[in-house]
Amino acid sequence: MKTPARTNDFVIKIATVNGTGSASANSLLMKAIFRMGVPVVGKNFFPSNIQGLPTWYEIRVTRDRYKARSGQVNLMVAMNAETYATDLAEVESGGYFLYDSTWPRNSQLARDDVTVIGIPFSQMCNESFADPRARILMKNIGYLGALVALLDIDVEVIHGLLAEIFADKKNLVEANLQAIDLGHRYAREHFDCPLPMRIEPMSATDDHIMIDGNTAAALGCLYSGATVASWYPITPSTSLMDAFKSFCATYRRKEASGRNRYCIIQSEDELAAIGMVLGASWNGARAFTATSGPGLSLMSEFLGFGYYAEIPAVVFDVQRVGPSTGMPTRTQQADVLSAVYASHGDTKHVVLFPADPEECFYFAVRAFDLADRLQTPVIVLSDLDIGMNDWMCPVLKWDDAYRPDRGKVLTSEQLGERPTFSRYLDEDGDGIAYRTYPGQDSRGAYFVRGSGHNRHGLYTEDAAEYREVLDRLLRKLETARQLVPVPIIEREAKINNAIVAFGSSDGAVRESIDRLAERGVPLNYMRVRAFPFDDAVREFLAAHETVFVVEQNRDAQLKALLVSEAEASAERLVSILHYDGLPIDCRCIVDAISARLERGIAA
Amino acid sequence: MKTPARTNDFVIKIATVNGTGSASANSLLMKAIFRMGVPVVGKNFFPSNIQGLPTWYEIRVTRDRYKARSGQVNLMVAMNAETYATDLAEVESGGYFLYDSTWPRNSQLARDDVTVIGIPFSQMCNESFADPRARILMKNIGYLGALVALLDIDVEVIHGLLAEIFADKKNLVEANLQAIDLGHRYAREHFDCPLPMRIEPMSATDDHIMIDGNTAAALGCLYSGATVASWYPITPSTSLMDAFKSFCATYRRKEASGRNRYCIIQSEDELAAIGMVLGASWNGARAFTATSGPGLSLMSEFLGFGYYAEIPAVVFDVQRVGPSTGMPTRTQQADVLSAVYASHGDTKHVVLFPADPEECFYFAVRAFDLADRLQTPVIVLSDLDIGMNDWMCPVLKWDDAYRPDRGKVLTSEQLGERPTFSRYLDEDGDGIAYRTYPGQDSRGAYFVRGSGHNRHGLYTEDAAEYREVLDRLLRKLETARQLVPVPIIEREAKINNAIVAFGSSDGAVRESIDRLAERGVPLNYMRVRAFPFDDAVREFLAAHETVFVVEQNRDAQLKALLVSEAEASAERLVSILHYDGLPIDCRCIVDAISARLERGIAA
Amino acid sequence: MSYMRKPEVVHPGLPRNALGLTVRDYEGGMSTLCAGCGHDSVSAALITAFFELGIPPHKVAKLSGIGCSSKTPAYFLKTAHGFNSVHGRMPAVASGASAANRDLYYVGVSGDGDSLSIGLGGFAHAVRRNLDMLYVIENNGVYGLTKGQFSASADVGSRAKKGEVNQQLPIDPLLMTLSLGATFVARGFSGDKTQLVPLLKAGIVHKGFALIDVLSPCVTFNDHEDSTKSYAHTRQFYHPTVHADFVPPSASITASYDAGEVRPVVLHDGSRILLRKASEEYDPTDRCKAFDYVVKHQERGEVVTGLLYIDEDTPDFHTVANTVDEPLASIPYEELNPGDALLARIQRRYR
Amino acid sequence: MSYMRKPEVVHPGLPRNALGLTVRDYEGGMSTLCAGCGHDSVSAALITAFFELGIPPHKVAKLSGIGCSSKTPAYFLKTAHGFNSVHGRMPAVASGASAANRDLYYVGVSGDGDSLSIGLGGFAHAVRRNLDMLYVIENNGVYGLTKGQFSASADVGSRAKKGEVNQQLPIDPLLMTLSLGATFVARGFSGDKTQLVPLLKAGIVHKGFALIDVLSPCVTFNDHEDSTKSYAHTRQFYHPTVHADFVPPSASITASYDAGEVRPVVLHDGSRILLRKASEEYDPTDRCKAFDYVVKHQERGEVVTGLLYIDEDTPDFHTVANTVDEPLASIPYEELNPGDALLARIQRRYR
Ligand SMILES: Cc1ncc(C[n+]2csc(CCOP(=O)(O)OP(=O)(O)O)c2C)c(N)n1
Ligand SMILES: Cc1ncc(C[n+]2csc(CCOP(=O)(O)OP(=O)(O)O)c2C)c(N)n1
Ligand code: SF4
Ligand code: SF4
Ligand SMILES: [Mg+2]
Ligand SMILES: [Mg+2]
Repeated sequence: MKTPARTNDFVIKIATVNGTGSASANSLLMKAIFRMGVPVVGKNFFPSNIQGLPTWYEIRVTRDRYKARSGQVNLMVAMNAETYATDLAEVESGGYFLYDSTWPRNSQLARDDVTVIGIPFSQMCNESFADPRARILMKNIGYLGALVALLDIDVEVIHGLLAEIFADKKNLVEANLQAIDLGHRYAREHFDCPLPMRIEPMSATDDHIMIDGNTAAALGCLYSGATVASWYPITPSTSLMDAFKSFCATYRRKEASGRNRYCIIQSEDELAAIGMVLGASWNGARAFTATSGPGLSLMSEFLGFGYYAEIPAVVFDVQRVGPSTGMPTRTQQADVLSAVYASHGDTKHVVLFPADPEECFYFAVRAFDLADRLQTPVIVLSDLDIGMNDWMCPVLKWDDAYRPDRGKVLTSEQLGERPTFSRYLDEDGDGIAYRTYPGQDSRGAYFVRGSGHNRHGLYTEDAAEYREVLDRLLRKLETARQLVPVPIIEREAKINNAIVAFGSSDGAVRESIDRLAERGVPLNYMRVRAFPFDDAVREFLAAHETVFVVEQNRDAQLKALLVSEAEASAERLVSILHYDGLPIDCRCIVDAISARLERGIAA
Repeated sequence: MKTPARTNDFVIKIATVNGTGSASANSLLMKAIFRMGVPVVGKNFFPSNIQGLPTWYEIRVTRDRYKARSGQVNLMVAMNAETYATDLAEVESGGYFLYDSTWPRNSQLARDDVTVIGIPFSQMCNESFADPRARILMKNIGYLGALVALLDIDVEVIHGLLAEIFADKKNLVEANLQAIDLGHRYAREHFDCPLPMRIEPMSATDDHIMIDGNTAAALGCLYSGATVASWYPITPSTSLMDAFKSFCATYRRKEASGRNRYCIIQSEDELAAIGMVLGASWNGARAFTATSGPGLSLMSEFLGFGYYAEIPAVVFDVQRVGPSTGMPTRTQQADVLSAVYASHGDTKHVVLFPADPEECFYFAVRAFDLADRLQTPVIVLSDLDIGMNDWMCPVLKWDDAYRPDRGKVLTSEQLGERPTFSRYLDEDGDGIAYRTYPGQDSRGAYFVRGSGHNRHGLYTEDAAEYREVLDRLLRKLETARQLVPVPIIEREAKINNAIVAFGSSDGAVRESIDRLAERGVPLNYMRVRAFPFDDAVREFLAAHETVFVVEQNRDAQLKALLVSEAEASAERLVSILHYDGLPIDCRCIVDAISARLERGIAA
Repeated sequence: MSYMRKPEVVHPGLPRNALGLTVRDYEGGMSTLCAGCGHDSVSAALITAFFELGIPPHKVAKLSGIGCSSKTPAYFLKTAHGFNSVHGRMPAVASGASAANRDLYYVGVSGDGDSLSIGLGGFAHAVRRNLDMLYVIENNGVYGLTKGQFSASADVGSRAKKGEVNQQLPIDPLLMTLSLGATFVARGFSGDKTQLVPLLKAGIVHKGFALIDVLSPCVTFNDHEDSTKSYAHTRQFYHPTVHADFVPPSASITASYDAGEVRPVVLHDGSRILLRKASEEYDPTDRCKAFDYVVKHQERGEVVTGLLYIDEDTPDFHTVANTVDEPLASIPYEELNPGDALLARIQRRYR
Repeated sequence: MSYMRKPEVVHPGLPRNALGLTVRDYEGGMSTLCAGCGHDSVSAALITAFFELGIPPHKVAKLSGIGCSSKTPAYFLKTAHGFNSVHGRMPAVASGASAANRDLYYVGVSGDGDSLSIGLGGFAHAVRRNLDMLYVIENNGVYGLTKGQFSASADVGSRAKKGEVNQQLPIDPLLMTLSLGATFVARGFSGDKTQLVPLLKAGIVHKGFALIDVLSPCVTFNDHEDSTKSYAHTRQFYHPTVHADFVPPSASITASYDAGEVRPVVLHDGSRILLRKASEEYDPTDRCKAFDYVVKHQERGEVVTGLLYIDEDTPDFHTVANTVDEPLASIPYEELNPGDALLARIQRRYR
């Protein structure tokens, strides 16, 4: 059995039970590697309950800066006896299986091609700590200690991190250091440390942060000037509002009075949440909500109202696995069609597809500008993988010269200068009419309604008047097409085939393009970033022979949109679909494309 | 000015004010013509309020048995002074304008090419009736009387109808006869009766009825054995449930006890309505709801639940004009995408597209059979035009040998015979698993859930187990494809171009095919009747050079589905869209196709 | 309302309020409701109330759901912004609007269908939030706009126009909101403007959620014999309990009342409500007594009206939310932007 | 539950009920809730109640919404059919299910989030319908499953685990349902099985909507100091008002009570509830008194428990709907088909 040397290029997976405090040990481990300058990818697989079920954390160490899962596990830290069997099976040949040897291991748990490392974590912790809760918690720090030794992690970095985390609780630093030392010592004493699979300092993480997409989106909302938010808790979007709340509490409180320059409402349900956002936006505030699939379904009546009555709104849909309640703690990209077509009738929404936390930040700001400019709801389709996992991203930048684009809003003064005001009249030919805020001027008063209205905002059932407004809305969508983020295209003229993807599939797609290039299969790449589709999307699709459309859903939802809304020809689009709830990795893409192209050549 | 003789081929339009009782006069008029054996098409254009606004009723007399509006008006019965100007403008050259000459007419209300007929209806009624309400009501009967004379309608038929309608209120017959006589006499005394535009008895309506689609659908529900219904009132679906209620009260009451063999719940909202339907269906009853666009949006979360938990449900969506509240008393076909994709996640529904009341009846029954067989919600997409207008249809037939297809339901006995029962296991390879009803047998017990579940119905977050169920649902959709109503195809091999349409556009399309054939433009025709699309749909689309897709919506929703779900090539599909809220007539189709083909030839 | 510069012709003799406006300035568009509909009388009462309070129309935001009742904001204060939302969701829109701008007067008009069926949850939560708004339910026991189905406020034994007799328990908005801790609970009748106008004024000025359930007969679908929501039945069984006279801050009390008969309540802006009670022992600040009173009269078939409960102490939505006095929508971006430097600082924790 | 033919090993000494079943036959799957969660105790009490009542498990239908509480139907009566619906919509599903089959016992389990926020409207309307079901709210003042946000039942002044203090008025399901005319209103505590089991039995047998609000602490997110929904706080301020002993139809009353202390209520099937009141003047058949009692104790920070209100006279959903005795779902098609001949006859009116 030969273990290949895999410095800075391997995957650690930690299997524990939820509610036992392993999360902090795992993020400590990941941060330590990150601070050593080595790029990492972290994925948390947790159950939809609160305590007592199996949970896993995966850390990919990737000197090549890949952004996705590799699809392999090289070192399994198996702390949950219940899942030993499947955990062992998952380890790549030549890998390691670290487990708690306090209790005898089932003899069947063995593989010739995997090195099993036993360390009696529970026993050591029970001997060293008196408090029962501490015994459980410190076991996690114990395996961290062992990994520090086995992987050659810089102990100083760990110490530094502990000091920061427990800045307020110095006594905890002590206990943690002790637990680290237990694992560390045992490993050094019993095994050859470090393993061939180890960390070597790099400087590839300068100017980068580790942040999750929900936090980044919340920061975007803060910087965009949003003051009103309303939401009903739902996994995996809850942490977005939690983060916004905590940012606001710190950075949006008027110092003199201690009073809030924001208002966050935990509403009674999602129907109310979007209603509040529309009410606040109508009244001139930047307002948003965050939800996930079921919430989006419940919002659909109001989203159609927002579209037709032309009221801005920003909605973050952090997608989870559907249909229905589905798997709330697993990831998917399956709300594309419901977001674009949310609501009955001829309704089409502007939708943005961020690919990572960095884009969550910038797209949040962009979403508010677009919503205000276009006077319509804008849906930002993130997902659990982006929203709840920590991603390595370039440091976020802000330009203090930024001013919100509030769109076409008439002031009292401007109203005074014009002979008439018609709320839904296309004065500029771009499909966008002028609006007014309540409370400013009687001359700007109008009655917003979701029922048939004419260009003046007056009730109508007249066929031509009704149609005029509906046609203008189409023109507005044309304008939207020119304002939304353009696709990211990586293209060489001589390459005939391409991949199209969106959102969190980006990392896996880029990695698979590298892998396929190595095999002599060159591919161009386009990442779609918004609906409605820019002309560049059309052009790219038309220019390629075969386009592989990679999506994390079953029904090829982006492909459906590309053929129906970007007139792509269906025959040239080949779907690669991944929808089991785990973040996509490059293997399924590489395999599918290889298979297809081989078949193509054979045929 | 020459008035062409238009026996049995012209359009009468009656302009009144709503809440004045004109509806019964208008339907009396239409029925009289129908009973004279002459085919008619009736369309009611009414406002979304209760009293005091303009309303119109249009009757097309069509010896050629067309089913749509002609797009012309030949005789305007103008009883609403407020709309005189537009009403007069609408009359076709050579037509007639009948108005109430009690008050002097604005001199501008004149056209050289239209014959104006004044009859002092109000004055005559005021002189003849004492009761103020009767004066208003009888004015309507008065114009009916005038039309009887002008159009040569058989007075006996009118008498017969009155006798039937007022069977219980004999005294009203008298008053009505008197009013008829007033109008009749005045017309005969002052004008040349009949006009060149007149009714001549035919025998083209034998074995036909005049019925609206909502009533027909309600009859279908009655005959399908539905026992539970729940709904929240919304125009234009309300009359469906009203009709079901009244049929049940008469035909579903146990005679001995006076107790009901049905349960209709007016629920608190649409979310509850669909929830009740799912609860009742789960419990083994045939259950349904009826709604319109906004209700469908509100039902979307639960529809996804029904799809994923695999519970039958029948939903009638009687479409009105969207987006949002839109125009509740106008017609459109714009809920196609929201119906097919209702709910977040990878959800796709079985949807039926009836074209007229006759199909509403048969499709209602079919919908219950499909829902039970496929264990999934089935949405029947009707519209206001079909649902609320009286259409001439062949008499509905029932086969007493019919037995509901309740699908794969295991009895207690069957459960006893098998070693195991797994709720979501594909035993037969058709994607449909076996279900059990509550209350029967403990061995059939399982816990329905919208959260991740495996083939046994047990909770899971396992990637492979989750996927297994999702993949089976796709197989089930394949099975559905083979069970849903096939398209109606009228096709000659040598014709290269075709029209595709669905639902209430049928009549206008057929008429335009005749018109275009006359102009030397032959077209094949396919009417799609269900989603998912049958192979015949694919084949038809592939076989034609240019396919005109006629829809009553702005966003070409059927076309979007055809390209994304039937792999039709977008370049060969040309949309013809009509979406102003009035039922489509053949003119816009003929014009669009002529223009296009001329351009095609020119290019 | 789009506007055109067209000088409106105002009768010179029309009285003017403190702002110099006439009642014309508070009117709305032409009603499209049925002649005689109760809702039109409520619109008229609202016009009077706003006119007499001297509130600038553009400082009012009108909101509604869907129904005949919900159409009415088009028929008063045409120079105020309005928001005709979707069915049953007006309370949510009002909450968001209020969050964005606490400076406006919010008046929501709803129906018994809109508030007690599809909108019940949202309505209850607006009460719980003690949102500072006047919330009027134009209660006719039916869904007028969809042609007369029973609503959740239909009384047991009431007969529909088509003949059906209701057997389901009614939801009484007064009892329900009392159970939810509402701070202003009143009932009026569209046919009694003398009682209604001061109630509306008090509700507008009340700091917090002011519910006024207004019996507002539907002449077309629920005004026949055997309907308990008809004009005739309401007139007969209508039981004024607490009459509320509204006295603006500056005014002194001119009418003379017998001592003991009148109980003044001071509102947050210094206005007073003078409560004249029909019954000696009635206490409009005791929610249990109010509950008991409504139930007991209901059992006798009587409909109590007036300002049945008031509580000026419970903090309103913005007080609980601890928002600044300035409307959030008016804060300039410069004051909201935490700045580039801070962004860098915040991100240290993500290293 | 899929099943396999596997003979279950039953301890021979286990007591058997009238059906010959042991308590094992009423158990459910393994709970995945946190150790110590109040909800698990409620499941245990339900198991005991159904076992002791001797109801065949397959005659029970279990329903729920979404939340930790709503997961619990998986943890009792595994051989009964169950329906885990979407968030807040269980009352609708229960209504439809009951419409289809009036022969089953319906037990709905919900949470304070599920019933008092997103599901409030549906919950209220099920009460109004007097749907024949047992409706249990496992009330912990928080959204457990989404990690501890305040729910609408959080008391003013209660502190969240993260430190925030609630200032919004709580919705008390007892007060709300009393205001809606509920026919069975009770409160229990997951920590007091002696009180809870008879309440559950009475609720199961009651013909109509039986609400039992069960205080059921969330050990993970709401069991700390300064939480008013913790075990400790509930134990301290918990105020048993009316204890309900449940006596099945056949049994005779064996315990001896002081005269005047006990008030029997006969349920529709002949069972009796013997109400033992803590306070002499308390009258559990007077809804205004019940309302007053709950409010007054609440003001003192006390949580009254027991069967606070019962009304066996108001007709239930099926009585009002006038449905046949036979479950609608069991009527053979032959009896439902009006037949070809009739169809022809019906259509005459469309000629
Ligand atoms: C989601 C939705 N469901 C149903 C309707 C149809 N609808 C319009 S108004 C109304 C009821 C109105 O009743 P109420 O609020 O009492 O108003 P009223 O007309 O009696 O004044 C209904 C059910 C709708 N517009 N939207
Ligand atoms: C439509 C929808 N919105 C939000 C959620 C997320 N969610 C799941 S459970 C829950 C709250 C549960 O609270 P409660 O009913 O009190 O149950 P507990 O967990 O406290 O027992 C929420 C908000 C959801 N599943 N569906
Ligand atoms: S239908 Fe009734 S509620 Fe509607 S406008 Fe007419 S009278 Fe008023
Ligand atoms: S989180 Fe709370 S409610 Fe949920 S299982 Fe744990 S203790 Fe129970
Ligand atoms: Mg009403
Ligand atoms: Mg809870």
